Amino acid sequence: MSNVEFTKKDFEIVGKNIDESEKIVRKSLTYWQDAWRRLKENKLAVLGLIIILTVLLMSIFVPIFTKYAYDFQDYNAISQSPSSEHIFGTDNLGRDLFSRCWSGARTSLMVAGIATIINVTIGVIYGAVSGYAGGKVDLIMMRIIEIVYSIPQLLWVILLIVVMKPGIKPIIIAISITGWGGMARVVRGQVLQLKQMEFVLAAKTLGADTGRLILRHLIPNTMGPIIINLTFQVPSAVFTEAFLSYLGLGIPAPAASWGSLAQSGTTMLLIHPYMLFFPAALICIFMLAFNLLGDGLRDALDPRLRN
Amino acid sequence: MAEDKTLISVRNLKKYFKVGRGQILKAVDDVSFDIKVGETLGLVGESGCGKSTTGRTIIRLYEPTGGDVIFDDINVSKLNKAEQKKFTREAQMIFQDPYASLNPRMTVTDIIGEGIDIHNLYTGMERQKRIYELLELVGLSREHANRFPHEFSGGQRQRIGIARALAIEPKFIVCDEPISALDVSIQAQVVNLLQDLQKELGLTYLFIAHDLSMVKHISDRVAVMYLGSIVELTTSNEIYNEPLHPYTKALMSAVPIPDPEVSKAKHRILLEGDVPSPINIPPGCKFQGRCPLCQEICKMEEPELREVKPGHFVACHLVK
Amino acid sequence: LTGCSQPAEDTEEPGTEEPGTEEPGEEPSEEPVAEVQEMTFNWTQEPPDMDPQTSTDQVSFWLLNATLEGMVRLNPDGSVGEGLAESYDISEDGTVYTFHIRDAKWSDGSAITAQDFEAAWIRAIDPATASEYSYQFYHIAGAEEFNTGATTDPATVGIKALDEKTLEVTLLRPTPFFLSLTSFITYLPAQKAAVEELGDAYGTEADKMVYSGPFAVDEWIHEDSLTLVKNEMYWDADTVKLDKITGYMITENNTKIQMYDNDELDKVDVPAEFLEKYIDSPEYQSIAEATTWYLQYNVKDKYFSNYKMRLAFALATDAETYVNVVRKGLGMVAEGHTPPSLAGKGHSFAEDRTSVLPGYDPEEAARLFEEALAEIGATKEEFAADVTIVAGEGDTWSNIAQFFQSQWKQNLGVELAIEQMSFAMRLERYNTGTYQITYAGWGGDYNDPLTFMDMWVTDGGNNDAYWSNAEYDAYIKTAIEGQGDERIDAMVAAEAIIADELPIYPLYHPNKNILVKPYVKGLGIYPVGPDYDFKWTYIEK
Amino acid sequence: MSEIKKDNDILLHVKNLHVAFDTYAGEVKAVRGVDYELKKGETLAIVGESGCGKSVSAQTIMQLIPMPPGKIKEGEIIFEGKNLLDYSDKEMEKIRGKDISMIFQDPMTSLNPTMKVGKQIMEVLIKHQNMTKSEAHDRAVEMLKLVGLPNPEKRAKQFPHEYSGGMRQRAMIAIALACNPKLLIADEPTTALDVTIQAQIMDLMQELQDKLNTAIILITHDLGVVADSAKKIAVMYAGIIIEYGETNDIFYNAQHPYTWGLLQSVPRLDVETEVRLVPIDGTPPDLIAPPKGCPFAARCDYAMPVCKESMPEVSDVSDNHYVRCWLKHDMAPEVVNPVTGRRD
Amino acid sequence: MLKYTLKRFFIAILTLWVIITITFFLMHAIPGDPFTGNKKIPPEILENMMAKYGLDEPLIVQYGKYLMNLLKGNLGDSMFYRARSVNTILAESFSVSGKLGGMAITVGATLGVFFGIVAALNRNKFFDYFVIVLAVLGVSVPSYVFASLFQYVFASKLGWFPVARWGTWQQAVLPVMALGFGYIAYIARMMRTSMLDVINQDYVRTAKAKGLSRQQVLWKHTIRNAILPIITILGVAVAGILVGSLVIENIFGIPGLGKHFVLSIKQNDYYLIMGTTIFYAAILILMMFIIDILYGVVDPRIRLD
Ligand SMILES: Nc1ncnc2c1ncn2[C@@H]1O[C@H](COP(=O)(O)OP(=O)(O)OP(=O)(O)O)[C@@H](O)[C@H]1O
Ligand SMILES: Nc1ncnc2c1ncn2[C@@H]1O[C@H](COP(=O)(O)OP(=O)(O)OP(=O)(O)O)[C@@H](O)[C@H]1O
Ligand SMILES: [Mg+2]
Ligand SMILES: [Mg+2]
Repeated sequence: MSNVEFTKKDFEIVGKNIDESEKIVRKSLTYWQDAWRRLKENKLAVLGLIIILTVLLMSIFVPIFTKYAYDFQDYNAISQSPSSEHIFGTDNLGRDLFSRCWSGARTSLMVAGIATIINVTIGVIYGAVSGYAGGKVDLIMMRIIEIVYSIPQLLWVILLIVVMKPGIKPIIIAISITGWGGMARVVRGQVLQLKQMEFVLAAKTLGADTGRLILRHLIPNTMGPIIINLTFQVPSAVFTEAFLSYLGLGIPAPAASWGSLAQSGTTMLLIHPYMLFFPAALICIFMLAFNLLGDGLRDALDPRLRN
Repeated sequence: MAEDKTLISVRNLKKYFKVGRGQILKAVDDVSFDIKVGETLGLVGESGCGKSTTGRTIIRLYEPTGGDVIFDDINVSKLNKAEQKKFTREAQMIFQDPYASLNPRMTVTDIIGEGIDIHNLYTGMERQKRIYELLELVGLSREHANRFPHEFSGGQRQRIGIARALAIEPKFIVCDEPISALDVSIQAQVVNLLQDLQKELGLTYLFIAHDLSMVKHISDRVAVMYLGSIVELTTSNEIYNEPLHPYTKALMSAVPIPDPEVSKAKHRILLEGDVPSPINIPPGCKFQGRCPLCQEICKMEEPELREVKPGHFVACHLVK
Repeated sequence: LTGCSQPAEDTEEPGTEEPGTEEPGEEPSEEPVAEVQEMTFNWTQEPPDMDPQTSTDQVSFWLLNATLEGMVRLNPDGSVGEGLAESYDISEDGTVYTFHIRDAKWSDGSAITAQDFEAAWIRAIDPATASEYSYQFYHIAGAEEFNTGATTDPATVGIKALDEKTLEVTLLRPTPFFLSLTSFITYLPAQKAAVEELGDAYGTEADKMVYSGPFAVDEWIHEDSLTLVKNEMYWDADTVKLDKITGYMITENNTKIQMYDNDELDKVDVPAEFLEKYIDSPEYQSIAEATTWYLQYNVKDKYFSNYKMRLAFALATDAETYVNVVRKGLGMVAEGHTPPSLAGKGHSFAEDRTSVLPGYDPEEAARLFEEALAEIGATKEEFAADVTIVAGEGDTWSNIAQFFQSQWKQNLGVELAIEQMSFAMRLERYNTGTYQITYAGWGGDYNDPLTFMDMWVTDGGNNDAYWSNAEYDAYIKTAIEGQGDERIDAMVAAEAIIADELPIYPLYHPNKNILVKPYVKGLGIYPVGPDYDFKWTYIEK
Repeated sequence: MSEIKKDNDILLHVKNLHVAFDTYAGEVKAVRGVDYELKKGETLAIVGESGCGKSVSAQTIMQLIPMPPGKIKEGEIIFEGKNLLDYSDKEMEKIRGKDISMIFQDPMTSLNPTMKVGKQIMEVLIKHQNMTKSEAHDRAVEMLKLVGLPNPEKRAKQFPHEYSGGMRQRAMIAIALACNPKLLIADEPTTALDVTIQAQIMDLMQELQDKLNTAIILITHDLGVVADSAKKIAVMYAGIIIEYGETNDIFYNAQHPYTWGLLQSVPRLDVETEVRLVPIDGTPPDLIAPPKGCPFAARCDYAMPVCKESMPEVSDVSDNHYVRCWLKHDMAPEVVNPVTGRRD
Repeated sequence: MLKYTLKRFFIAILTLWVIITITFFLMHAIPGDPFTGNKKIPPEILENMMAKYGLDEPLIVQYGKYLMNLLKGNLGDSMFYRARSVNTILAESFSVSGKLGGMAITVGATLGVFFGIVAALNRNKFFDYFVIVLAVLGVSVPSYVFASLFQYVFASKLGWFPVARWGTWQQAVLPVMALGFGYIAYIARMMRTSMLDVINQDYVRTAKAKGLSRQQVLWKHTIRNAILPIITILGVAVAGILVGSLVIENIFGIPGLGKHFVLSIKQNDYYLIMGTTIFYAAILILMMFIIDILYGVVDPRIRLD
């Protein structure tokens, strides 16, 4: 390079420019913005998200605009294979399966949604308290989870259905009775680690009380694992509901749910496979989407993978 | 610069941890020292010797197993809840790890403001103003207020940590290795800041570090810890010029000097082996296993911390 | 699970597994008989109780009927055939039966004696045995008193072994169907010696039973399979052709059908869902069952104590569509409570009775419903909130209940909630009268309309409708104590009362739908009793 | 003429090395043109602050950086006259652990927690020296003894978690030296250790180097550590070597303002307490978007407009001492070296 | 170790006792009794039957008696299967379920680990996506759908295997696959994550720096360490799979334990309900314990105290 370009002025000492050196080059991103950005780069996760949203929208709108009510029995159209009139076919009471599948989606998603909210709330609080308290309290609280797990779920369900009117409520409660344990364990594990972290000690030094520590410091920092666990809770609730349907303890008729549709579909597998195919396919696709999203979230929320 | 009034007085402080199988880990074992108002006491020693535990027990992050801490003539080991809260305002802490010590889900404003909120010092606009002031005090700018910790470099984060501690206007700060995790070029920034703040606000520090050069630089007096006990305590010049305890001597000789000539000329006392585990410490002097001068008596009796010269305390049988 | 009769069916699929008739056990005529006489069968589940005196369930009944012999054995057409009684005498007044036991042997080679019968029957009514079916012996003098503990001396019971081969039974009153009742499973004796030796363990393993029937249990792998082999000691062993029946315990419909298709089973029931696929198959058989399914109201209920309400629900239910659509047309629309196959004066009771029920009339139903509600003083909303349909478990049940739900929604304008529950819980609801409307079924125990008609007497054990009608009770008394046509007339009159008052609304008499491989011949299928008889079964070449 | 003679003992020559990583945020240009050479038996120290590319440049020699996301964009690594970047995986395996070996920064995580320490040493022996198991075992014990572990027989049978930090680092050294490598790369071998242990380890390395005539690349951010052990020092900043020279050149005749800052910002135990430290203000640049000029310009007391505009060329100070700074330019003003107090 | 085991044992017993107590009373709260059968039983007869099984006594007395029997290792007799002891029922059906579950978990673990490894090694390549999708399918498709499909395709249509039942190896193939599939998926996923984690560990880099070949690094350093977390999740999985799957056993007509968990409750078969619950809880607790011990053995860092 030649000196010709330089002038005397280029060589006057001007000194440092600290502001510039401390300027933050990277865009200001919150944890969530950053996670979202990284999630967006994960094509499979985005696909999962799109599917979930589509399913949600369909479950809202299809039952509103459908030509056939989900419970309308057309005795002249019993067990019809898919056609332009009934794109998923009809069941053995002549009901339109397309309409039933989407109104079933409503039920299943509602059950899963509410059960998940309950599970998350209980699980997070229980886990946080157990992990934070530690020692004997922790030991006992963890044993309680084990106990709740070991008592047959079916006993609870049957009892609930006896005590309450059958319907969506006892099923949600039944799913919740055991479902929160997993979440509680995850949160507890995290809290056990976090409570040793210096920022928690710092808050303690500032005089923060237990409630503040748990709510402001511990729980927000378990959000990643909580959300990931949540993406597994939703499918697991759909599954449990399906299993209860298998046992005949599902959502009361004529309401449909994915579980009950797949369950009745299975009995018809050899004769009208489409009756199983559509609900089963929907369950699978939805689960697939949730799992893809869950995996994507795990990557996006994992601090170790952050740059 | 230190006044003569004692701000904090640690008396026979003990902190034991229970670690499975009924074993006891004596992290801090009978430690006593005073810190005067406006003074910086350096605390050095090898990893795991109980420096952090000492610091944390003093500000009551840990419940002491024994001993007392007298702060401003009040025995803080025996406080009720309200008094305890008042005490937290007086004594604060700066932590070692600039990455782990800031809650990643909170903005800088929230982090610094937390103490203000807890103690209801300011609200609304005043709170915000105070936060800006603090940011500027530690050499950051207002623009940083709404950012998240992960966007900052280590030195900047450490300054946020300092601002957080200063927010509630403490008198006394335990600096637990505030510079160990920082780059050399950044360490000086933080050390200077701490010194400036001390002058400006009349703060008293307990400065924990394992970098002896830095401790010597910042402290008025230095205490050397080994396996939960203080083995030597004196002024920072004397500890370098005239270390008396064999461990302090070895420690001093091992500190690298960034000057090839001095460094080559220097005689290093190499110690054998590592620091033993603080569980099941054998009777006698804790340093006996590595001490090049170990005698019979060292294996029998634990030496007491004695004042061998005015203001120079040593715990060694061999020092007369 | 289900007995040979059923007030409301088993948990599986209503209306698919009950007796019917094939061609009566005619002689294996000129058809060529195969070398290997073995067949496979599906027991569907583990027989829970193989002690004849305590057994109550369908599967155990099949097996006990194949391995034990009573005083008589029913012919597949339901008529009384030959059993261990070589002959019997009935006293003039029809109350004393004297059985003469033939020279037959247990499978262990010992002789079958009158003492075996005496001990078994006494054991059946011994309170300590706690047999559910002990009331089947209440026709015998002193049996009820002994069973309920009013007396503790078995000698007061009218069952006496006069000698090794003679048994004398004293009845309370002439009971025309008593002879056929002795073929009922609880009347089949377990060997006295074996019971005394084994105690509670009797009937729990293949080697813990002794056999007197055409077959013996060869191997019993619990919950997996149970194999029968020909009992060479059987008194009529020459008639028995089959050497071996390998039976599995497959519950799942898809599985058993596929096993049949794959030649892993020789006979299978066709669940309703599969009918359309097999209905044209030559292997398919559909046999009328002596069973009735009906809507049952709780007459004590606030709403259904109102006659108009019951009538409204009856009129609002399209039995025709139900049978044709939901039941795929397999069976009959009910014309009364008693199914057609039971004997009456001449051919069948149904012919004597003819159709008595009101038919489908949705407009009238809607009108009556409004009136009934007005009389009760309730709104439709209250009604819908209070009333549920109690139903059984499983998919078929769900379909049935939803059919009614839809019918009533359409015709009466109320959508009732469906409560599906396990069999045990459903029974509990019936027994405690905590239900309003349900769909229930009843299968006959013996070949007489009384097995249906005596259900609805005031405070009758199975009167879950809690209905009471003095006139009806009187007719049934006549039916029990009377003789000949007088009885039939009384029961025809009683049917009319049911149709008038509608404690129940009979809908449907199902068929038993089965697939049998073409080479399996002579499988006896009973309209009442233990369903299947293998005594005359053989494999064609 | 002297060039040729020199070439003969040159063991390693890194030429114009550029390494980058693809990340979500963009391409991190971790190493942006690094040149140095190393003779047999000599110690080269690379100093510089965290994140300036020391480890990456060193790991690139052994091709241990994860690829992807890492990629070598340019440059040559000539080891004993052959360019290692042309080697296949299989060929590299023969070099690693045998001719070149490496000690990593963190002794806590660099040993396999589920394998006995002895076995971890044996592995490398079996691989490269064709030893039988028992030969390798004996040699492993010998190595543990060599690095000063008491009770080596027993220690060989223990797992890493049963070792203290200093012992683990010694085990790492034993692994690295097991095959008498020609080149040892020590990436901050003592950072995680206490001073007394650090002194032991540095001593040990020195001793072994004397015995085995191994060339060492010693990576550190602490100038004190290298003062008496290194022959040459490379000072790195933001992915480039900004000054390179013999140890004495760097300590007593540094030319780059960053090196000055580095030397001044640390307090010295042997000097009476100064009133204030002289810090280097500001923070190093983000390597995703490094400035186009001198990366140090924003923090440099002597920055000139030209510094922000273009990257300074390499200027030779003396035979083995060069610097990248515009102050060396003919047109630049003369400044006082704050370390020596002299005017250069 | 001994002290630890004793302590664990004590806690386990305590936990079991609580489970037993809660289940006992919950179960009695369910309407109906074991004898709710076809016909309404005359009250006198019902009394006889209740007396025979001791159900006429106050609940608390029944509970006490049950515990006494339990201490003797006697789980009582089934009320549905006449005179069959719960011990025998559990033993017989567990011998089947255990085998089926054992095979399924073996297949699941082996294939799962294999897939997980291969996927991690081919991160973001075709095989990785293939495994992800396969894994997710395995978790998302209800097992009865799989089982029914397998049965239909491989038995009914292709005739490769028998439709149902248990005994020969041919009969085992389909149920083992159907039951194992979910586990393959689950484990493959965990293994993949764990592998990706370990691949980036410093000690793997050390191993590479030693000049070990790709295979050596993989086998001796990466896989060995990556498998450790899998072991922890196996505990619950094994407990679950060993006690059988109602769905799979029903579909393939396998005389396993699974159905007792459901049927016993539906039939109010009190002692069988208790038996299955205790059995499951005990296996679960035992598995957790075994896994803890095992984990301590394979991971030298973890020593029990
Ligand atoms: N919460 C705790 N439970 C059990 N042991 C602890 C706990 N905190 C500290 N210790 C132990 O106490 C001893 C002293 O720890 P401390 O953290 O005070 O050392 P330190 O001197 O600060 O070391 P470093 O320089 O590594 O920070 C160590 O052996 C440590 O393992
Ligand atoms: N695998 C990677 N992916 C992305 N960026 C990386 C990776 N490894 C290193 N870097 C980046 O390369 C730059 C140089 O890193 P390097 O590890 O060489 O620093 P260093 O000088 O060794 O620092 P330290 O003293 O902290 O070890 C850093 O900015 C780092 O973020
Ligand atoms: Mg510390
Ligand atoms: Mg590095």
